[in-house]
Amino acid sequence: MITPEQAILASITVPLAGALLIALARRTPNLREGITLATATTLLACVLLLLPVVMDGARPAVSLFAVLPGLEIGFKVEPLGILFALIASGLWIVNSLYSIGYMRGNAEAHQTRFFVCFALALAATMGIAFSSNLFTLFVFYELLTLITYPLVTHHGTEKARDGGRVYLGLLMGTSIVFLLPALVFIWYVSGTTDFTSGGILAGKLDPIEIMALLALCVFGIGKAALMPFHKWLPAAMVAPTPVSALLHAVAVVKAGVFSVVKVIVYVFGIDTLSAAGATDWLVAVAGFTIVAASVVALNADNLKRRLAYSTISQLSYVVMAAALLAPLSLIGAVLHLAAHAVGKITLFFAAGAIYTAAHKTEVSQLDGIGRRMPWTMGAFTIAALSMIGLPPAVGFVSKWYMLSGAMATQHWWAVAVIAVSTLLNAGYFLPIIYRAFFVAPAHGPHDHPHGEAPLLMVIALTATAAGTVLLFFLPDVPLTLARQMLNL
Amino acid sequence: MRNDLVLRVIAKLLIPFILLFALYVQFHGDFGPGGGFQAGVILAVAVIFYALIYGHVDARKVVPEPLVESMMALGVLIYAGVGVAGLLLGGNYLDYFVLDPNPVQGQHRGIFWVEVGVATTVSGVMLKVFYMFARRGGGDE
Amino acid sequence: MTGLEKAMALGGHFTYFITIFLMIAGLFIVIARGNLIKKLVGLGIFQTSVYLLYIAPAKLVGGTAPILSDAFTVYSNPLPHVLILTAIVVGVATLALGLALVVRIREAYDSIEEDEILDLDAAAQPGVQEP
Amino acid sequence: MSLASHLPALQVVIPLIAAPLTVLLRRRNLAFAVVLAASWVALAIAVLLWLQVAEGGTISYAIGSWPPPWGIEYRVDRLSAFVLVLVSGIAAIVLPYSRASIEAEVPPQQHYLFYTMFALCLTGLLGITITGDAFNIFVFLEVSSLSTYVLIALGRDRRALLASYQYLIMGTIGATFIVIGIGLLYLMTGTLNLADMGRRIAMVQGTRPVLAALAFLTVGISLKLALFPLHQWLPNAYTYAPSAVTAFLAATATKVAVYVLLRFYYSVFGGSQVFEQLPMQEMLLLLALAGMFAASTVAIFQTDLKRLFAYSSVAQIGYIMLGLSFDSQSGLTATIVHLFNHGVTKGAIFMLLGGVALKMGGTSLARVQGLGQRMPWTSLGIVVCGLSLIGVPGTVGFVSKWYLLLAAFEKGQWWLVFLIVASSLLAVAYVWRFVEAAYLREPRADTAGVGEAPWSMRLPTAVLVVATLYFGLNTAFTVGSASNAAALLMGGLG
Repeated sequence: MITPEQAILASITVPLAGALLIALARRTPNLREGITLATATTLLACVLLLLPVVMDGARPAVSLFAVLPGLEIGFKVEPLGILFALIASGLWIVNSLYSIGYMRGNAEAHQTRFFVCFALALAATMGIAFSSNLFTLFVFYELLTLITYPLVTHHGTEKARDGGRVYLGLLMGTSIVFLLPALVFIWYVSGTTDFTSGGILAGKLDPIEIMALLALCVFGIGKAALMPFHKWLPAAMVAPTPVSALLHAVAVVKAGVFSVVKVIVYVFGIDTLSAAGATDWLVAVAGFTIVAASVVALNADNLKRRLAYSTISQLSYVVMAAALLAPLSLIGAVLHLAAHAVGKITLFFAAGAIYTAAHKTEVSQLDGIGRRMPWTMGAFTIAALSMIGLPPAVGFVSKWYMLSGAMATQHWWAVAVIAVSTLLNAGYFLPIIYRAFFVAPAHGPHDHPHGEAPLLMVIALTATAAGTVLLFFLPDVPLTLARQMLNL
Repeated sequence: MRNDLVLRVIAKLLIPFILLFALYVQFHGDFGPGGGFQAGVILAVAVIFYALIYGHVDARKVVPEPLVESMMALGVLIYAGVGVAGLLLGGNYLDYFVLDPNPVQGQHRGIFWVEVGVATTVSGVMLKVFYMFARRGGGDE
Repeated sequence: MTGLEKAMALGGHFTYFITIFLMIAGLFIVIARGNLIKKLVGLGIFQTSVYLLYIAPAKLVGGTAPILSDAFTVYSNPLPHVLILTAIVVGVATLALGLALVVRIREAYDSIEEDEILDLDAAAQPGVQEP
Repeated sequence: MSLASHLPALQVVIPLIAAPLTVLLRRRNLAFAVVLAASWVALAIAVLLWLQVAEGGTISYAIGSWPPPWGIEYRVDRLSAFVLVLVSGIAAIVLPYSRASIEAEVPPQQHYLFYTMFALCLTGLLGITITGDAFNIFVFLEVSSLSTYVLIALGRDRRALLASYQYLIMGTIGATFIVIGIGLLYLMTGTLNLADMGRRIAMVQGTRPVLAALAFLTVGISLKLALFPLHQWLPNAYTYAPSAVTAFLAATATKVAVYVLLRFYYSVFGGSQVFEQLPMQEMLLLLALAGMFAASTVAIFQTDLKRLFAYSSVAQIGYIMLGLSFDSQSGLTATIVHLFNHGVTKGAIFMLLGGVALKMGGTSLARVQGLGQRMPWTSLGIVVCGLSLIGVPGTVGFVSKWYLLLAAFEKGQWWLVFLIVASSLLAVAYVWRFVEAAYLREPRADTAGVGEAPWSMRLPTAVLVVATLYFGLNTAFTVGSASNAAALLMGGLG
């Protein structure tokens, strides 16, 4: 039986080893894809092994080595981390199934590179999830940016190059210009960057400094896509759809908001922040991002672009909920991490399935597509409900908690934002569903008969849609973990 | 110039004396002005003088280029060798005192060989520089 | 201090003025001349000024070379002389190398004017060369 | 065994003896073997010296048994031991690499000359580092410089000649400035021994000749270390020299010049004096920043990779000088550790580019299109080193940047923190020009069938690339040595 510590290391090394094996098996695609799936399953097993341990209250930790005195690469599994790891590793399996179908269905080039980078990205994600201090998190955060760059620029076209520039420039730029100084400053002030319950900065800085430092951290974590540093997300849309799904639902954006929550809870400490009143502006900025991104989404005709702006908006829910600093809203933030992940991946899967089967990318082309692709659009509908925050999808639960938190702390601005954005969400998702099911297909020149996408893709998107509903009825695991994070 | 009898005769007369003077400067360096640098240059001058009068092709026959290059290297080696000898005899690098039971004699011995090294290298370098430039431009006469 | 005394004090420093003049003259030639050989000449003058800077303060009026003898009691400081001997050798080596380079540059470009050479390079590979 | 006590002399003497031996042997294989052996022995000696110093403190060795301050003293302390390891280590790695590289770039009859000059250059650089005598520094400086001029002139392109000539002029002016500075110090203190000078300077502190000496030394050494705007010689020299030479020079020559500056500032003038009597701090800060931004910006617009990374070197020297301008423990640690880290990274990059030049027939961005397909390992190596230049965690560049930022925070200069990180973004820009050319463009048809460089080049290069990563994760040696050395300098003579 392997110990929790070994399981932690295994969760980093299994995807690494997987990447190596995938590279070695490049000549036999079936073996290569088999390895991908096997790696993903093994990774999930490792994480599941850790889950009961953490639920029981243990916090297994591994310390590898110190880069500088007091600055070490170390891992420690805590509730939020295990939840993130669970989401990422669980969805990787589904995403792999989907990717295989997508890559083969569209006869993409450089498939080995694609799967290798995917596995490496998961390794980096696990590193972020389990990091025991801000430095380790920073290291893996940067690695994740670099590893996903080849995925974003996968097509190698001029457009991909431009998208890659924005992607890398914004993510790397913000992390170097804002997060790195913040990291050095935190270390300079407190002599450590360890994630500690209650934070490590208590009593060491005055309110203004805390506010400035928080701004550096939150804007430095560009992956959270807070405005005005959100442009990379739509730019990264040039990537193949499975990558978009990974970026937008699983690894990258979640790594962003996960890091923000971690920094707020474990570096600054909720009490320190609320004493300094340092997060009011963040609530405002996040609220603005929610509404503004939704408005942009409303006007986007390209389906992936609409989904991208929806992501930006949904991410800011998490940031805003965390910035409210109320226990209920923080539980909502944690839950929304999971809720948005399963929901958004379903939506992207659906978008990719439509592209693969019907070669359609614009919302205006989707008239009547629900009749030809009932499974796909059915899954799309469930996920869209989750995004809007309607039962029976998990989005309802997370929004409920966030709203309760906002009301409990009497942040009426936040309440208003949630209300307005719910309307906006409905405004940009429901027309798609309406077109798909209730508008008769227009027989344009580009139209050709088609059915569902390849079977693997349909299985994948159905599974995640089912997950959305399942989490609505059984939100126990994320809820328990969220409560543990807050020591409730 | 090769056919200028006066120059050729005088050169033949002078060159031995130049060489002798070089040796004088070399060995007198211990006690008075002089030493390896000057001696080396004078030594080279003798050959350069020969080359001026008889052409550098002939000079190269007397003092071939590989020899010149070896001299450059050899001188440095002699110098460094003296230092190493000091090491081997139990002193520090370039320690002359240990070169002889009598420290003053050791100093003499050390500086003598060092100057030999210097003279060798300097004359080698001078000739090398001269040959390098002489080979170009006018072509082989 | 009277004017005369000032003049005397300045006069006593005349070696420094020569040194500084040579230094600046040499440096000026290096910078202002485009001819590669003339640049080397300037460099030589510049280096020579340093020899003076070292030697002049070391020389005592009436002092002799530091050779042990009962007849003399006033010696010049030998150390700067030795140092400058080394510096001269270094200077000669630099000059020789510089001239050798100029010879080869002339063989390669058929010119020893810096601006002409830069033009030739720029013409050979447009866009690559820069100031 | 008494041999251990003679290591300081042997450190210089062994490469010195190797140089004339190569001339006598003339055969290029023999010459290669001799210099290779010498450089490896030199590395072993440097490591032994480092260990000795770490254990027993500063070592003083009297050449010719004349006790200092009368005789020439070789002095190994924590700083010089560290630099010795860097210089001899790079030499030991570049030499095996150079064989195949110069085979392609230098005419065969000049091969032994390459090894001779390489040995002499190594002698000079090690000598500068180890000697405790001011004038001796000048002599070794010229030994290394003169051999460097020759090495650069060995380049295939005729522009190498002009590059070498320009470097000769600039280098000689720099060296002459240094001699003037040393001369003025000698006139005022009556000694040439650095440690002795440091003690006696208190008596003439603040006098005009001493200040003039400080100015001359600063300008002279800045020329040698290519501090912006005195860097004009560097891009051409690095671009047109044979690849192995560029790799060696980029990793060592400017670094040793920085060492000399540190030596004079802290061991002779005493850090506080330098920074109090003249506005050195402001000046160095300004020049360092100007260098970081101007050179990085110029680098972005280069079309040739060698030239691009040469300008990057100028920018990185800005970082090194920035640390110095803080005049603090963390600042100096940053300077010294970046000396090492940048040496390793840039050495690796230019070695990789040497392989590229050999196989692809050039290093222009247009030519290296699709390098990721033609030479996947080489291009991965360049990316890794590029990330180190940016300062991505896990590479050595990050460690240096960490200490620079820390030093800026200690001074309470927030604006400086953001300038430092902003200049990293420029590095992202120029590194990504390579990445896009190598990975996102299709290779040229005329490079079809091109593969990786020969193993004799790849192995040494791999060592340096791995070192770039290794010392980014395990900093016990680099940061340990650097902070010790910084403490030594800050504490005066120690």
